[in-house]
Amino acid sequence: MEIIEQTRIIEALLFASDKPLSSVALADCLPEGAPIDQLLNDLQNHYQHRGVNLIKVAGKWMFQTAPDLAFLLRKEMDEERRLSRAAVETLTIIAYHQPVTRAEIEEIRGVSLSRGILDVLMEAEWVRPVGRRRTPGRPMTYGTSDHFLIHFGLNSIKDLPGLSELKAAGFLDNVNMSRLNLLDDVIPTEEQHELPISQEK
Amino acid sequence: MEIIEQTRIIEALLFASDKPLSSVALADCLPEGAPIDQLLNDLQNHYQHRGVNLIKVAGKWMFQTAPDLAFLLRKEMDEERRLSRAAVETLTIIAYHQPVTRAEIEEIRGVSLSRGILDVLMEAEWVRPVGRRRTPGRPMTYGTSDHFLIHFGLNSIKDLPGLSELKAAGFLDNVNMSRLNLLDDVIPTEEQHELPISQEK
Amino acid sequence: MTNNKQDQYNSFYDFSSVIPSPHNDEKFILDIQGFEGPLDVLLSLARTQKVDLKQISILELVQQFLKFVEEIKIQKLEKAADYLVMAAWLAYLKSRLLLPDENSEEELSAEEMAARLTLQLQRLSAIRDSAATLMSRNQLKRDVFARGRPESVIISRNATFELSYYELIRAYADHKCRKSIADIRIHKREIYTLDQALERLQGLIGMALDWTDLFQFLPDSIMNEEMTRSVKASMFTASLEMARQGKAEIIQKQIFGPLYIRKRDRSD
Repeated sequence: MEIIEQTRIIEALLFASDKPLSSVALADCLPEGAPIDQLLNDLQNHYQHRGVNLIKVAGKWMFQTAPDLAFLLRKEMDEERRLSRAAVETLTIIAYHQPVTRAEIEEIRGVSLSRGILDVLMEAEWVRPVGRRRTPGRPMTYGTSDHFLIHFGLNSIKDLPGLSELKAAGFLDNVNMSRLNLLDDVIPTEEQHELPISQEK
Repeated sequence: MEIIEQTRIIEALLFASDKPLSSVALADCLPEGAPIDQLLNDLQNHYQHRGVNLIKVAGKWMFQTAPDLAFLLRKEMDEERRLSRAAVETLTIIAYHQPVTRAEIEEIRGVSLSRGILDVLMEAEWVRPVGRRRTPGRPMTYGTSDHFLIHFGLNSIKDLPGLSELKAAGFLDNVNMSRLNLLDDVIPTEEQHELPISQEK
Repeated sequence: MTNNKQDQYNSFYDFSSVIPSPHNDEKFILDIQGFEGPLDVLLSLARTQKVDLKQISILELVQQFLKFVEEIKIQKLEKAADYLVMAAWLAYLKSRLLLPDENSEEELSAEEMAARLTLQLQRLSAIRDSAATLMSRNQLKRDVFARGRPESVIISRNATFELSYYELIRAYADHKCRKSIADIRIHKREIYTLDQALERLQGLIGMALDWTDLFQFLPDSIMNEEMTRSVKASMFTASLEMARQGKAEIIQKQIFGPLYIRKRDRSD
């Protein structure tokens, strides 16, 4: 095997590895007698002035972003936040039942909506207030935003699957369908936007 | 900022990420007016024969180990990740025929789509609903996602192998046009989709 | 119906031919478990003709399929149904192919039907080939690999929250599942509300001249036992409420005795 080929192998192994690799471990993937240290040094030189450097830590080798470009990397890893289960459920209820009031969300979920859930969903720009219900107290109603449609690649809210489609796709396998009222299975429509959903009460 | 410096930044960003990045997103990290496409092409050329290649998938850029080294790096898929033949076929039909309805998938395969197949493909995030057909019953249609393109190293659906041959042979024509109606007395129309449950029971 | 067809018809529904018998044991029995439906069987039979799918003999294919259906060991009737329906259709196609064309306007000609079957088999075959090609591509995390130690980059501006479409839909489905389990129905109880009682009592008390037994004021049309209790409770509460507001006086002369009520004017 040529030197070039051996270098390529080391390069690929180091790139794909989720931890630093020792030269011994690398040598295991090469033909016996390969000049592993020489190869690693050459590779290190090759990457010396590039955006990524080959470095040796605790006797093992790894690729790392060049120190002077570290500003490109995010300091905190927790930027990509995950939503709580309650938040995801609330989001789906808003998506399917919009426009919906806080009280209605609580009634559908059967638990009270803890503070902050709507805030998080609005912070994510997936949920927005869409108006006020013409009922006593004029409660605020919520709906999904364009951002929501874009994030989930939907053309319109109508594209969300209905109950029977969820069933057909295997999502509701453990459910006795007779208990789900399929007559209630209104595929979400945009028309619902204009209607006060007082009939749900 | 010099070209070399700009190249280093792109290199660092792409190298650090395990997901493809769009040229627009990369350009955001460079001074305005940076020749981003030129830089990406140069970088792609630089890595062309190395152990790691810069490739374009789903319209975005990403570093990946060179395909010819697969023999060294190959890992067996976990048992749970391995798709059944039915799932592979369904995935293929969705990829080549998209947007395609459930009824059309069944028509092509000649068997009803057993439960859980779409579920599995959607869980892998390879398949997703893409909208509704404007026919009676407004059935859901399915298509592939960016994840699918990334997983199979495709820049776009147009790059699917053999797509033009299948098209030339007429195999990708409207499924209903060649409907054989072999197994049903009533011509299955998409209306059936409205209540897939009733027909499955 | 030709004799031949009659024979086939019989063999479809004569289950003695599919239940294993000593004769059958020596035969190689095909297992339909390995196949995904009749079309799958037809395709694999067509391939045994070892010619281009465009040149397969439909007639021969039909023959093979009918033979296959006769030979298979059918364990589950519902699984067999598809095969039997297909067999019936193919037998029909075969008879049409053999008989002179009747020139029926409504139906497709036999040749047209055969051509369509061929096309459908070719299409399935093409999809199978494509599936194989697709799966043999270098797949991420199997053949080619992304950076193993990704470092988080600043980009990704608009995706601060990670939530996939699948997770979204899954959440709604889970919600529905839980709802369907926790779906307890409690019959709505008919009640006589306090408001109703107050209204009634205020109206009637003005008409009574002297102390009157509260229960004289109960509505006449009480439907049932449960409602009676509700009415009594509400009327009693209403009387207390009126007394509290100074609109009525109540007196009870003995324990468990009748409650007497009369109107009280503020001017008193």
